[in-house]
Amino acid sequence: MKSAILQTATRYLLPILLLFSFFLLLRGHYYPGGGFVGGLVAAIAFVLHSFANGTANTMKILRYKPLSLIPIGLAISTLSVVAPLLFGLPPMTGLWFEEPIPVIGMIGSALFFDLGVYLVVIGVVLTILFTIALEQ
Amino acid sequence: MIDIILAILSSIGALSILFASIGILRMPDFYLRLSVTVKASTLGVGLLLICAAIMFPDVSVTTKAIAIIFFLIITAPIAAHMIGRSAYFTGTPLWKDTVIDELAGMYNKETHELESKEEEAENPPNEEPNIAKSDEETE
Amino acid sequence: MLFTVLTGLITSGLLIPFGKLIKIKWSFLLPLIPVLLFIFYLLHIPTIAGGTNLVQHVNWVPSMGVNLDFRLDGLSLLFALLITGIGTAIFFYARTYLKGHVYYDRFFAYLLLFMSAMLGVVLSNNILTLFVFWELTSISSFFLIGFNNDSKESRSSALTALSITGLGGFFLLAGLILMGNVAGTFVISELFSKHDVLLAHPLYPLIAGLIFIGAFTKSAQFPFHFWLPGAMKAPTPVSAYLHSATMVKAGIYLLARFTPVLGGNELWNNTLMIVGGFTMAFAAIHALFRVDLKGILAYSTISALGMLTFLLGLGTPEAIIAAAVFILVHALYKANLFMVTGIIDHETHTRDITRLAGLRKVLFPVFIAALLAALSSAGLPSTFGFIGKDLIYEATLHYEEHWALWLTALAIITNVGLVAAGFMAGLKPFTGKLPADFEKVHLPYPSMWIPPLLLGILGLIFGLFPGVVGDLFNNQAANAIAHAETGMKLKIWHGFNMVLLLSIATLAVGIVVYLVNKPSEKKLAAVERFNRIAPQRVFLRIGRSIMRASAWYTHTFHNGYLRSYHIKIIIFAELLLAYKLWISGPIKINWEELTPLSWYEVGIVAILLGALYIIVTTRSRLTSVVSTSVIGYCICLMFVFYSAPDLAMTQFTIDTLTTVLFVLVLYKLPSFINMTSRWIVIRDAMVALGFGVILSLIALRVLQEPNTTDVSSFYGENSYLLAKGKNVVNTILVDFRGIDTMFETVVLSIAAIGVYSLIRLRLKASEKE
Amino acid sequence: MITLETYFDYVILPILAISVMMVFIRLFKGPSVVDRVIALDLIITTGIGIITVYSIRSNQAVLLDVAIILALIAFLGTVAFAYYIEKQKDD
Amino acid sequence: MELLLVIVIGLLYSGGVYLILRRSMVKLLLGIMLLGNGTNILIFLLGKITKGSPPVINEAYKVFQDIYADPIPQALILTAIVISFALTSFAIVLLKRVYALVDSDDLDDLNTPEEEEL
Amino acid sequence: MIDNHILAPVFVQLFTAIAQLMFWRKTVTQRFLSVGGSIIGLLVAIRLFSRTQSEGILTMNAANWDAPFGIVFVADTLSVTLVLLTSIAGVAVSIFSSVSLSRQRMLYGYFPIFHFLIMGLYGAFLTGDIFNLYVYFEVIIISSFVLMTLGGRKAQLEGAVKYMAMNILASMFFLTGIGILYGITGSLNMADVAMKIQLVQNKTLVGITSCFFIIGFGIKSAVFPLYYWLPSSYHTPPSAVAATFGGLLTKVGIYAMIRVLSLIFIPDDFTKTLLMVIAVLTIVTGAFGALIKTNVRRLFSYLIVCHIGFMVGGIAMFTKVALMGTVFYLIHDIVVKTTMFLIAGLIRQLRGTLEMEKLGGLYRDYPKVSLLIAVVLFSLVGIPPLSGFWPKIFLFQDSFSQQQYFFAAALLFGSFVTLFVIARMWSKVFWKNPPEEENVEDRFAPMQPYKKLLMLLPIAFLCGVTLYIGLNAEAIVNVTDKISNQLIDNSSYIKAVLGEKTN
Amino acid sequence: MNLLLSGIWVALTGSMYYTNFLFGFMLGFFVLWIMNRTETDQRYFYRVPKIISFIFYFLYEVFRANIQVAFDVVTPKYFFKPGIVKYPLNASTDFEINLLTTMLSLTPGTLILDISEDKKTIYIHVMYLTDPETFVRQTKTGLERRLLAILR
Ligand code: NA
Ligand code: NA
Repeated sequence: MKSAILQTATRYLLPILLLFSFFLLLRGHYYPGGGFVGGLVAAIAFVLHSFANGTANTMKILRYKPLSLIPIGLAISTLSVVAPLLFGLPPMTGLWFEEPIPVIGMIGSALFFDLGVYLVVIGVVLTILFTIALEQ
Repeated sequence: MIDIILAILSSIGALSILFASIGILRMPDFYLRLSVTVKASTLGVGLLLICAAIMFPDVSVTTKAIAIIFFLIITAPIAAHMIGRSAYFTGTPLWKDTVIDELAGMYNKETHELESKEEEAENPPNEEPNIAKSDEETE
Repeated sequence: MLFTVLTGLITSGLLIPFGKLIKIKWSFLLPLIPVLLFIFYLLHIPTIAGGTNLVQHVNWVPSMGVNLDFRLDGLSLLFALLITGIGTAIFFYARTYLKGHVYYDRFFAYLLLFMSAMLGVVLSNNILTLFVFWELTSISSFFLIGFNNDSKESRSSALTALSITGLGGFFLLAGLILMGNVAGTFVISELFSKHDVLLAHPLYPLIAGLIFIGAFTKSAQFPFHFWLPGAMKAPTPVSAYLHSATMVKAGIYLLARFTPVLGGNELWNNTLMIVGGFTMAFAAIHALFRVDLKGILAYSTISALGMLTFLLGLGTPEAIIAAAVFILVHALYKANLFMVTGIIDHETHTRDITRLAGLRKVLFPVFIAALLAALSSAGLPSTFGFIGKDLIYEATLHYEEHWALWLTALAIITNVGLVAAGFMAGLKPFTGKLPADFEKVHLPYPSMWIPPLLLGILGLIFGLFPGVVGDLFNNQAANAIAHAETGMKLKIWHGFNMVLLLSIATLAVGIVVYLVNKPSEKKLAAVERFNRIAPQRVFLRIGRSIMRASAWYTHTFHNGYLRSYHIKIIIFAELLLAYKLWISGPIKINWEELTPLSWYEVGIVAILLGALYIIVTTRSRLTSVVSTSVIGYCICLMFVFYSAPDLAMTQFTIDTLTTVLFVLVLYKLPSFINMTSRWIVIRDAMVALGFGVILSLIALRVLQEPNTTDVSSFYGENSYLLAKGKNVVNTILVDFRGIDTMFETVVLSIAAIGVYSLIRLRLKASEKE
Repeated sequence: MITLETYFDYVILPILAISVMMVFIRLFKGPSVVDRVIALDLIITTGIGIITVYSIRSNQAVLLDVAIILALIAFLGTVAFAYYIEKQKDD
Repeated sequence: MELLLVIVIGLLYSGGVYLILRRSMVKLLLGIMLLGNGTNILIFLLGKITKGSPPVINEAYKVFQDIYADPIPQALILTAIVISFALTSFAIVLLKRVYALVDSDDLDDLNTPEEEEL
Repeated sequence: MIDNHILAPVFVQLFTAIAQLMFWRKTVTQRFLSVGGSIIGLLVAIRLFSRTQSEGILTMNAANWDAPFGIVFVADTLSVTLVLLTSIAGVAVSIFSSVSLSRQRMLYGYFPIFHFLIMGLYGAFLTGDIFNLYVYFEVIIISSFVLMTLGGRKAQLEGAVKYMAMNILASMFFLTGIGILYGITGSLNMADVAMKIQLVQNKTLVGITSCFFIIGFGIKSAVFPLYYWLPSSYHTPPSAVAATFGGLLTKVGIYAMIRVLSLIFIPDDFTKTLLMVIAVLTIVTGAFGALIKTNVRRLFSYLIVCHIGFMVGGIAMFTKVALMGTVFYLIHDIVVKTTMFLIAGLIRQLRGTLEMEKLGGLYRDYPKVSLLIAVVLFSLVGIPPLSGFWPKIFLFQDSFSQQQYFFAAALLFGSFVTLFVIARMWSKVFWKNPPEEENVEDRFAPMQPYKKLLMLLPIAFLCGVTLYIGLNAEAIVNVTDKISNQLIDNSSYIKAVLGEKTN
Repeated sequence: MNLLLSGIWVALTGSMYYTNFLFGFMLGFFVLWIMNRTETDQRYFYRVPKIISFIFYFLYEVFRANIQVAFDVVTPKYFFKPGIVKYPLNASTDFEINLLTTMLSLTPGTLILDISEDKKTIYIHVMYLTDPETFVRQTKTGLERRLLAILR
């Protein structure tokens, strides 16, 4: 089943949702949001795309299997967790750049951590849903 | 002054949502309910959001409110279309006083594809079960 | 002394994996171990006879008071010599007996293991170390009884023996620990001084009882005796060694060892007397009906063990000396008879005494050995057995007046049985006419018949020079049991007295019984009819009922229905929590502290509950999914009302995704059908409501507690200043409690991989498991 | 004098609450799943309204972020339902 | 309002328990989800709900100026929600697989492991 | 002592798992990574163990926030001992899996999940924060779900449904308990909670809260009447998986129970009685079940239940000696139960079945392997001087001094039934000749020698460990003594976490 | 489209700094890069203002629709004569069709049920239907023409 209307709409909605998910990710430290919700929204964007265009097509856009996002995300967040050990600090300690960066604000290990979470969440949700969808 | 404008806007908004809810309760068939709710709720929520935009002096709130309205306008018809067509496809009955159903028999049962010309349709109209279907669970 | 124990253990440990490497021709080295150990202990005789005890202490688990404490006194030495001496004989004997057997190496490994364990038991000066070795004897016995593991009887006998001795073992452990607790030490030599403390303690009966069970099971006392005849499924050297001469005497050793600690008390003495007395008479009579040589020997062994228990129960110096002597006497002749039986079995392939006759013609040296044993067992004057018997009557006769007669009568019955049984085993196969099919029977290697002959001759020598024997070890053994100077000299001749008369009478009656009694399968069958009430059957029946009960119990509780598990868990929780709530008293609600109610909240809650109602009652799957979403969205709104935007966002997105998932997966399933009866529905509803009510009440209770918020206010104050975040929830998630989040993503990842593999992976039939 | 706050509290929010409850009656009644789905959709839309009003009322613009999320992804649920109601018919 | 939440908690737990006592696998799943929701609201309620501001520090300030909701229960529930999602999605798929194998939604039919030799 | 490297074992496993995920579908690489990671984990665990032995309780404030504001990790002797044992079991199972498991399962993520599971266990043992503990519990259960269902056939999946449902129920109780605990104390740091809970006026509320934890952990540790998931599922997964489960999972429940009871809810008389009743009934339940089961792994499953009762009984008495018994038993049980399920896997490899009636002849065909197995079996039974013997002494001792004669009787009964069923199993599986009509499918004989070795090596290794525990009991007793002291007097733990503030 | 996305980004973040816009632009570019691997239609770039004005036109229409429906809903008698009408499209691009359908769905009494595979026909559920042909004609000359005029 395909709907031309949905397909067309998805073309605008996919980038909007992705944008929104970045937005949620980046501002999480200051406002409601964060890696989790961001990741979920990004995943939902792709899920929507798969509803409109078929999972196979969405997989083509993604190019890589969503499963491969999981180790990448985990590695990013784990590295940001253990990085402080190099400075003799306990794991998870927030490390911050001295100067704030425009737009994003302060960049610290927390952001990388959140980025890892974001990627993991996308990978997880898409893996789950696409695996099921492709089986049908 | 602003207060009065806000009161009016919010009242209209709230009322249209109320009408939408009455509509969804009262309308005799699914398609009419759908038809009513999409419009009324979008308007109602939109008005309430405009209230919010006015209330908060912040630019960010205004832009947020506009964004929400924008998203609602994009998504509500799509949702309605999706659920409406699947309702039709699964044989959700039309109201008894429905004047005409030009969609009847236009679906290709095999592929779920919708034909635009009547002669290409595979199912003759007399086999169309949609209307006859009783008002029951379509699980 | 430690090395004597370890030698065997280590050799055995090496033999099991590497036994196959040892060629048969090197196997003559194996008996050297018991020989050397025997010599080692022989060399200690003078020291011990002089009244000195050897003590050795090696730390093992000092913090538990369990150490490798060894102590060599008269009793230990007696047993150590028995173990190593008879061990020597058995090792030589078994080498030939089992020649060519595939598990030759393993057999000796087990035998060595056993020997060391047994040495450990008798040498240990620590009750827990003693127990360690005690259990090792059970285990090695298990392996030896089941040595012919192809045979079903062997296996089941091994299992029975292990069950009974194992059960006794655990009782013993409990008893030993309790005794240690009460006395405050696990060291046996220190326990002697706690005698009064222990006897005065209210738990004394429990201690004694537990230790009794341990000893009685091991020493095959009624009603635990039945494993021993079964144990005769073991190869004959094993029967000779473990089940007559040594292991079964471990129980006797234990009783003897603890007599100075726990004895001297009516409970102790009477129990031993009653149990021992009954066992000895019961088994002696039983022995007369057996047709299997080993069966006869088994029952006569039980009888002898009963006798020993009985003597220990009498507790008089005479009785103790009698016991000390009888241990030696019995070991010598019984091991001998078993080895003879083994030879007969080996050569004629039968042990049926109704078939065996006239073997003296073909197995003459064996006959001599058997004869010596039979005479010793019969207690013919000038044999060592005579001295034993003598002492027994001495003991019973000198017991308290009004008991003496009864006890002596019991002893006579037993001895008559034993005389007859000894003759049946030792004479019957050799007398009479040699059946034709036994004519080709020939004498085995000398290594098989020399050991029994030696033992027989030893019995004769001991009988002739009892004083030497007595001075050398029995006296000290008796002293050790009595924990005092018993000061009795063994004599061959006490002059004409009551005792002698009784001995002769016993012998005469015994011979008569032997001549008259013609055991046959028929008679055996007649006796077997009483088996219905025999302990073995009773135990079996108890065992069966336990099995039935466990089957019922297990299937009742674990019946395969998830909902029944759930309801049990929930009801358990309800009972527990309801009780706790009940005792916590009434709940007061402080209305003023509650936040005010508003309409929209009521509305949202009403919808939530309505949706809940739909879920519970609907028969449409998709409807219930829709309603679940509604609940999620209502909760999302409540999070908004209570200032939790992050939660609301997450709840909403997750809820939407869950809905999508549900819809993706479940659309194919049929709708719910009403599968349970009305009553069950009502019951479940009650249980469910009860749980909800309890949770609500608990929540109310908790609400009354004043809250402490120093942690959350710390977050509020420092979120931005220290953690550079203004959204405190997010700051908690990525900083304060970031580790939680880290592993939460791991949970998500695992779930995703799980889903992926659950759907994708299909194993081929060949890859099952 | 009725302030805007009290007006919101005692007029607008109750109206919205009543609306949601009425929609819920439709959800309760059905009769078909599609009816329930659109009822759910309307509940969420109304929820956006409620959040908006509540954020005005409590002066918390932050809460509008939740409304954005609702507006953006609520229809995914409806799409999913629609998609599979149709597919279910197929099997 | 606390009382209302108390009732909600009670009924969510009740509903959850009732559903896990049913024979249907889907109901089991729904029951688990309800129990999860009930637990979340319980944590939320017992963490002392506040109708103040969200635990987000105002842009202009560095610390809170007025009453704010306790952020800890929120963080806990957030974690719990995500974990429940992981468990639920796995459970849903497991149910699907079991359904495909057993061809029944009836939990009482899941007795192969009690009977079959493995 | 602050030590920032407490979590090293956790991160070793985490990185191993991540690396394996990056080498998705490269099974050879994954195998090497798994064994390598496990061994590194073991080395790290040994280092941690020896550090705590020399320096006392170590703590680490994650994210550098002082307790109780951040999540604190605490390495006291109990924790590191369990970490060490988990590592030992982990190495064994890792090696065993690398040869025994089908390649298909490895292709679909067996190894990463296995390492996640071990990681979760490490985390659960090391964390000092109750909610963090919950998170690790979830890591553990979700990975156990996945491992149980990986490539599952019908029966495995059906068992997994029950396993899952009841474990999630346990989580629910646990989480509810955490919610209430936070409600009454306002803290999640266990040491801090321990301090604050003393200030709670309504003591019965504390009791109610403790019930949630007892029920939650009770389900996890499979005590009566909450044990049902275990015999429904433990016999279903592949043996390598079952070994991890059998050795470690229920023990986490016991660990958590010990931790929570020793720190937060110091047992009152009611709790003690409750636990004692549970313990006795658990022993009886497990023993009864074990008596009637004819499948090796079902038998083992019920034995797990039975022996959990031993440990719970020790907790119920809650004296130093009893806790020494429990902890010693815990140490013993982890090693032995892991080995037992590996043995079950080996038997299956040898004979293709685990039904005792269809088995037999193993002693004849594989005498040395059989005797190796015998050592483990007797250790399980508690034949002295093997590892299972020593803890029973403590338990008996204390049950007598506490006058818990029912428990002593149950202990005796449980021990006896264990002895009986194991001896019966030995007789049926090893001694008896296999039934004629069964065509034995020996998948072990055709294996390459190095694979055979790899399959036996873990069993021999664990057997060595249990022998070490048994013969060098003094060392273990010293450790358990230390642990018991720390448990009975929790001030050292609290002080290590909260610093001098507590005074 | 990229500008539109940048605009949305600015709207979302709510701060009008040029850096923010630039960042939004970059993000939007990135997002488009991700999805444009299958996307070729780039013509939207010039239509942003028109779209926004159209949105306001819609709001008016929606408002009108609501009054009508409200009236019908609150009065006990139903005045409508519903029916499903086949409507041949003049609009050809996806975007045109999409806008038209959105508009039709939000305006009084009409709801798009489905669109045919060849995108030449849409099926509309109409609430106040007197005669299908009249309706089609009115819509063709009214809404669709106006829309296409804006778009083309
Ligand atoms: Na759990
Ligand atoms: Na376990």
